[in-house]
Amino acid sequence: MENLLEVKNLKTSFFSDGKETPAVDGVSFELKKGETLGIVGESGSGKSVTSLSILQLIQKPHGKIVNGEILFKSQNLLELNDKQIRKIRGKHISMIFQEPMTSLNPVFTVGNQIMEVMTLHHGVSMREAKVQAINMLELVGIPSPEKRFMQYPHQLSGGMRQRVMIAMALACNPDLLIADEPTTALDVTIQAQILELMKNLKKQFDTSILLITHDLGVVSEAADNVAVMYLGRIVEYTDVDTFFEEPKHPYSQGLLKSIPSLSNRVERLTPIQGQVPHPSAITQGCRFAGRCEHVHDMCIREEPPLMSISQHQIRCWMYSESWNDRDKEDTAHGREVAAGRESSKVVHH
Amino acid sequence: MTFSIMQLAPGNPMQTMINPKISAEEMQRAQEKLGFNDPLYIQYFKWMKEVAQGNLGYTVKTGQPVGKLILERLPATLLLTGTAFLMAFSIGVPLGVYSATHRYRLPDYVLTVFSFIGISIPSFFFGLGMIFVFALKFGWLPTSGMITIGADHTGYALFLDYLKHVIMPATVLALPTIAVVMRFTRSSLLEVLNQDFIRTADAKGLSQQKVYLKHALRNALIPVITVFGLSIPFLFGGAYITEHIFNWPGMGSLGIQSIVAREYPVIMALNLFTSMLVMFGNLLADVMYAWTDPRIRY
Amino acid sequence: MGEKLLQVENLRKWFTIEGDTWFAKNQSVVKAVDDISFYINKGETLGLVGESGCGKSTAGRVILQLLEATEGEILLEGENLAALSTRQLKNKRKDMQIVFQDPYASLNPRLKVRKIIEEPMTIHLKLSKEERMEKVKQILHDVGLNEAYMDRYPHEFSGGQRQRIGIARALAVQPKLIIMDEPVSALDVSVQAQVLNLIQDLQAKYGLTYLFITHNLSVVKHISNRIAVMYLGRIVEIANRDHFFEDTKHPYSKALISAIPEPGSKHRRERIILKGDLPSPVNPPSGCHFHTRCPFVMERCITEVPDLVDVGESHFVACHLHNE
Amino acid sequence: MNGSVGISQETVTVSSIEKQTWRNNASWKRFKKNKLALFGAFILLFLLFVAAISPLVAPYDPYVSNVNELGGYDVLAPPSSEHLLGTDSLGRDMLSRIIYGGRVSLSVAFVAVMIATVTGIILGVIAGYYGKWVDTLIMRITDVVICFPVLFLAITVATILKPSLFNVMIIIGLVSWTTMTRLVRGEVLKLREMEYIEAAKAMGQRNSIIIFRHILPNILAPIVVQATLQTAEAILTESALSFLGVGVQQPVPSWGNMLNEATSIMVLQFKPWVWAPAGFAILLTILSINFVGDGLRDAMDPKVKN
Amino acid sequence: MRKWKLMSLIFVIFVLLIGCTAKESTTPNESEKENDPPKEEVVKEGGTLTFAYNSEPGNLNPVIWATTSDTNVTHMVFDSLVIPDKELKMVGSLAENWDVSEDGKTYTFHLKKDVNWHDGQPFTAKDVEFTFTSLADGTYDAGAYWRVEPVVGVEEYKAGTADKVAGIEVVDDHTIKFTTKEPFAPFISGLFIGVLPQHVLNDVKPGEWAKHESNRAPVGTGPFKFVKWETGQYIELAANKEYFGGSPKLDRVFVRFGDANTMLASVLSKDVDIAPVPIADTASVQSLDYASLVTQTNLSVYYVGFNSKNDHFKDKKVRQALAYAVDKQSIVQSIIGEYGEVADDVFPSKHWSHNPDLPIYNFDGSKSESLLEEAGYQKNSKGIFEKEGKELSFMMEVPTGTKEREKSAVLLKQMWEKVGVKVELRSLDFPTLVTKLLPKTDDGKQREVTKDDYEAYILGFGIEADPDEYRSYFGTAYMPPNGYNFVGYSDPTVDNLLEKQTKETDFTKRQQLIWEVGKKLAEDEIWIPLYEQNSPYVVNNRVTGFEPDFRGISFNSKDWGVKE
Repeated sequence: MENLLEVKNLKTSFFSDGKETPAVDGVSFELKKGETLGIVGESGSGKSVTSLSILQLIQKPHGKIVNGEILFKSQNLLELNDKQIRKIRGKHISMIFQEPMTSLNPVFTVGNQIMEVMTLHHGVSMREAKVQAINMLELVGIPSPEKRFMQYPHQLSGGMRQRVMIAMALACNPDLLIADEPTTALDVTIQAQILELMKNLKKQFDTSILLITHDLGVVSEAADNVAVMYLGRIVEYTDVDTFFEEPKHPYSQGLLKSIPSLSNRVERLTPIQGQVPHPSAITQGCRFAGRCEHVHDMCIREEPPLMSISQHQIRCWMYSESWNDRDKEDTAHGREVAAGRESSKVVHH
Repeated sequence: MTFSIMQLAPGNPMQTMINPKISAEEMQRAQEKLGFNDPLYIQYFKWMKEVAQGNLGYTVKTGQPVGKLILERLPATLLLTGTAFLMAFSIGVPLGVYSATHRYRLPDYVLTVFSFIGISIPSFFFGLGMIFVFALKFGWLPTSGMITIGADHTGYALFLDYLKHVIMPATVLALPTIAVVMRFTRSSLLEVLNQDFIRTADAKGLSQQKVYLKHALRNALIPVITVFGLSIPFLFGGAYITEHIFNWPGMGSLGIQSIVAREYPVIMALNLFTSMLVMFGNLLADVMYAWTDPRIRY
Repeated sequence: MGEKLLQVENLRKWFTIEGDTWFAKNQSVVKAVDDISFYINKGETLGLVGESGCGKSTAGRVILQLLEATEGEILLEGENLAALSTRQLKNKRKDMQIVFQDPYASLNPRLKVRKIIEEPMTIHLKLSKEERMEKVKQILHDVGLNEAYMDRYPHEFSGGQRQRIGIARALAVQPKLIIMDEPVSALDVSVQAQVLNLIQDLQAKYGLTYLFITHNLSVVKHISNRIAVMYLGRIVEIANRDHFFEDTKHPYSKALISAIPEPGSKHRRERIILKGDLPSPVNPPSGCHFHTRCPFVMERCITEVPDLVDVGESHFVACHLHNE
Repeated sequence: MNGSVGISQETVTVSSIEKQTWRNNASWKRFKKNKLALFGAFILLFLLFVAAISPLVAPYDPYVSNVNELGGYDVLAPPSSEHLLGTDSLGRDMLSRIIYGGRVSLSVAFVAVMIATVTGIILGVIAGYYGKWVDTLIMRITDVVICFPVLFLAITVATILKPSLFNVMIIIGLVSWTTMTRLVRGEVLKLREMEYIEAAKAMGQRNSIIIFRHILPNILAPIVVQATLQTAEAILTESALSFLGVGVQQPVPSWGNMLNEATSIMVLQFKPWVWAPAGFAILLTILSINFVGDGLRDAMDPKVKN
Repeated sequence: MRKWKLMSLIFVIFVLLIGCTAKESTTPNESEKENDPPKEEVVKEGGTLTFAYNSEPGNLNPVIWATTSDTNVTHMVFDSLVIPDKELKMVGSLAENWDVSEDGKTYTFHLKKDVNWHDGQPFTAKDVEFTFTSLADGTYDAGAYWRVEPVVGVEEYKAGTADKVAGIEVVDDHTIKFTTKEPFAPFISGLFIGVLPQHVLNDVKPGEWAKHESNRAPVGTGPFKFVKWETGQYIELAANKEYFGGSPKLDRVFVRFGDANTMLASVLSKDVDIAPVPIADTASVQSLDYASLVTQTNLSVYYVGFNSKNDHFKDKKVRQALAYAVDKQSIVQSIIGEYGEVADDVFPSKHWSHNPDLPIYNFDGSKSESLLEEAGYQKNSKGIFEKEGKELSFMMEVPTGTKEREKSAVLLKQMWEKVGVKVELRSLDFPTLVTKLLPKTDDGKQREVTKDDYEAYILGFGIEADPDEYRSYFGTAYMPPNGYNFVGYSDPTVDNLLEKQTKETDFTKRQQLIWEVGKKLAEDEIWIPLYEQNSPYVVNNRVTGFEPDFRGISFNSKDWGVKE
């Protein structure tokens, strides 16, 4: 099947005081029609920046897409001017955000905000737009949509607002929906409702979804493929089943072990040691080296490329051939160096 | 409150007239009649009682009813402060928007410096400068007053006459507020532009202009309404000096005259009036709030 | 185990909200905590779970006497806290401490770490400066922080480290009870595990008793001995951890468990998706608060408040289904 | 429990991905980047310096009328090599008076703002921290006072207190505390919800210590900014009071009462040296203070990101 | 909170409504508008003139607390029975002439005939009787009672025991007789006050006049009729063509009021023809080619007064020393220029009471110092004179309001400090100074001045017409609370002279008595006279006949005209 979206070697940086801090660095992935790709990562991994880069919603003037291609239906979005990209937004690609509380404009009615997209992109009349908007509200499971249509965002609960956001995003029946942490701010029972809703709508509209989340559970529920990001890089990229059955990257493994599980309780969790360092602290070698338990000299010397192994794409020397030839003693040494490098770099900021 | 402040002041209106031909006894009697020798709380109580009955009292020296005196002055002050108010917002807001949308570029810097000068310049000084330039040098505008004396305009001509007279004092009065409104609109708009729903609007594909003017501005104006409320006492206060300079026949010039003459009843009534006008303005600001911000409902 | 450290009896905390409109004053009452009773044994962890607005954090603050209870008793080692004088209460505060959710808001940005940890000591312990310093070092070591960092300011630390400092502050006066108010919710997954381990280790080392407040059932399962579930101000179920998960009684608890997305659970469990939103605590539904969303709602649920009854082995549940 | 007593010990690295608090020198960095603010700070320091050493730099005694060759007073002399800025209507050297006037104007503003700030902090903290009826009472009073235009109050109070240097300070201070009170109260209310305040309460800390240790240091930034901006306002108010003849009194020079000499259309037109120096000094000072204040606001406001 | 606001809103509306219902028409003569002549008349007859004054009149009833801004207008609208001439001799105005009886107690006034009020009613002796009887009314308390005080029967009428003042007697429609209790030289000058229309005010008690609407829309007999009063802006007057003294040249006069500086600006923009000029601005105004300066002489003297209870000032030598230290010439030169002159007498030099032969204190620093040494003072290490360890230092109270006076105070300080006397200045407004000069007890009664009430002050004092006014300032019997002798001056000779002159009806003899007083006061120097100051006005050159003097600026308004 043809790729709906293809991101190639994307690099987005933030500039302050003339200093460049790359938030997304050389990220590539693709998304087919009707597919859901989950991008997982902790804070600072660059997952949100990736999603914002696609529609060029990075905050100017500090954020800037430095490099790469974003091919949407084979058209490079980065080559479009402001006017053209605005025609794509909301019509072909739409977004929903983490905070349903703040993502809706407080001074306009819900209906007004949904109709706005419709009249904008489909040029329908106000009356027609109203009918459609109410339909949309009903579709996303909002009870008494006629009443809600007239209400302001503050009169709705968080879950309702997220439904409104979804209705707005799907109003023009886009090809791609980018959902940036759509359930994070919601209560567990509401989160379940929204996930369910998204799954159903995806089937109904045949929309592709780019799902950004830090919650591995959500990915497991909703995604077909998973990309794990760490410090601006994709470190592991595979389909969801493979990922959960057989996570390969030490970071992915660490993440899964860190999470207390409902189904099989362990007395003690095994966390990944240390903290996520600042992106500027790492100039060389594997970005995870400082926290990796398998770290080796070579990890510090050189950053591993994204390697393909069967279903997987992994950025780790462990899966390269040279790993087996490694000098075992260097592992311990490597760990020391990595830790030292990290702390010395970061303390003087 | 004003009452007690004024009572602390040494001297009373009778004593501003020191005339060898008036015996001390006579003065004493006049004071007693006016109640200046009563204990403070009795004076205050009497005053409150009168106010409650709609009687603001009489001026000490000339015995005119204070309420009438103030009401005569009220329209002039309202005309002046109202014009200044309109100017402040109709000029301040667009400039603020312009400044915010041209952030960190030349127009923004120019407007920033302008706004600081607007805040910094003493009004009496600015007023004199205006008179000097526009009235004397160019002769475009009258130096002072509210209408052309003896012209007896009516209708449209009268309106133009008012306009000609009000424009300078209103500008002087409005200048600091224009500056403040501008700064406030600018920062408020910038703050709103950082908010999530602006990103939502962008993500919808709305044009830049529509994002700014529909989604951002309406929200940005909500905090500006605070300035709306705060500017009212400021304008009324500023009216004292401005009216004085431009000989504007309003409550401000009356106030200054009254303070000089120790006309307590006038001063107290003026205070009562201004504070009520301010309250009224604040109330209006509240209504405006509710009108612009659906989250507030009364 | 077995000795009760904390007993909460019929605790109520109602807030009055003065909705002052132009023409009328209407008071509405938020029953944030509405008649809850539970106990915590010495050395154990009670997990208090619930969604936002269920009153779990309020309960924690009322227990600590940061908020005044509307009704009910809080007994710490048998002593009713509400009956204590200000002075006695101040002394009693030594025995109970709190750790907060937000690692940024819970540390005074203007104080050095040393000062932050020292503060409770200066109030409750009569120690010399040197002794305090020693103790600060000891505690920093306990929570896994290098003592060299005690002269730094909070902003120089990451979220996880700040949370450790918060825990250190709570430990400073060797309290008997620590109320953990969502201590790991704001942390990234990998750091969350570190802090959870620390919390467990400290409990083992000092024999601490925890009231662990969270919305995250997985965390609760991991860390608690017993679990209490709150819904709109009321406790709907309390049980031992294993009982609770193996034999969940209350429909809300069931829904809560099933709503959690599990990473990698291949066979997707049958999920119970609750209808509708959480009702507002301002005007909670009549009868059983849960009846508006309950899949098993019966007529009596609408009118009658179910009691919290023991269904065996200290498994309490407040549901008419289990309350014949 | 598995009986493990090993406390998990991890490598401590101090991460730099943090929220920036104002204590960070990031504030200073941001301030430095603001050219206008730097310019303002420079001018202000210069003015303060000149004011501080005014006896050393003033060429003449600002209180003594100079005598011309005819034996009379050298009044309203235009600028010359002898009197760089000319003389005033009593023959006193303008330059010297400007220099001394700066001393007076700046200290009036400073003391007045101190009064307003201290009052504002005390009332604001009490209202914000203790809440309930105390709050209601204080805020009602503030509401009422705020309803009266500042200038009106100032004039009214000025007529009561008799003009003197100290009273001018008091007057300006007394009429401008409301803004500070509201600001402080608002900040305290925000801060009161912070968890570290709750933590201090939970550990049984005394209210006074909570206020001085946990609250005040953390609301210093907005207070400093507000005080800076109010200083500018105070200078303006002083000049307005002088304009109405109730400000700083002769023979003490202040920029306000020097400008007061220029309140004549004739002087404005024909004798610019009488008003221009004082007018320029006031404008420059207030401009500088406002630049600095605005720069501080941006630099200290955590909401404004780079 | 919101409820509170709502209530205030209702309150505001309530008050405004009450205010509106209370509002009445203020312009009774609106029909006059139609008589307006077209603008820019080139003829010399008629025309419009605008003059400005610094403050708005309080009211236009001449017997109610008259101030200069009031009399500027009332002199145009009202006439008085008598009026002082240039030499300050009283001449008739509404009175054609009058006779004084042999014993000097009875004055018989023969009034002008064919005089009409502006509303057409005839003016008669009844109006005169009404005016002066009203001043004696028990309810009247607006500052002019002293004018009728010497009249027989006034006290009885005031007390209510008589229903008419015995000493005021209408002989016929055009003749009226006043009888005083004793011969009283100043009596005739006291009659220089506007006569009121009986038919307008008859039904109103004098105590209520202050509130009467005629105060803001007066009816008089004068050369100009009142047209309208725009509050805060101007008063419009129109010529009274039937004026008994001859029709005024002008058709209309506008009296504007406002800040001196603003009014000056209006002169520059030619909206105003005549306005007072601050002395500091005279030099600049002189350069205008379309306007000139006209000076109004004043009968006033600025002086420094000393509290004689003060330890330093008890000694005449100290006061004299301080007088010698003052360079009056320099003060006049640098502050007042040609609009004033040095004063050596407490009596104004233009007035007949001024004695040309007085002790004069010419500026002499060394004499000042030697006098202080004579008085027992020695310079201390700081260069300041002291006696018995007490430095010669004092606080001088300086009332605000007159720039020239404030500036003189600054110069005085410099001058005194030069000889070794420490002086502090304290600015305060006039009413506050009055509380120091006329102190009160806590319960509001006036009391004696003590040495702590004040030390020295600077003020101006002027004569309206008769020098008898000085009696209350220097007579021993007139120390507060009984009068205005707040310096506490007490000298039996002066007391005697002051009492004697009131009964002396022979002008030359009376003048001699007063000259004696002046001489004695100059010796004792309890007041140091500084300077006399005149008032410059800027007058557009198109104006003719503007000749202000001590009687005011508008007493000859009927002779004003405009060219072009």
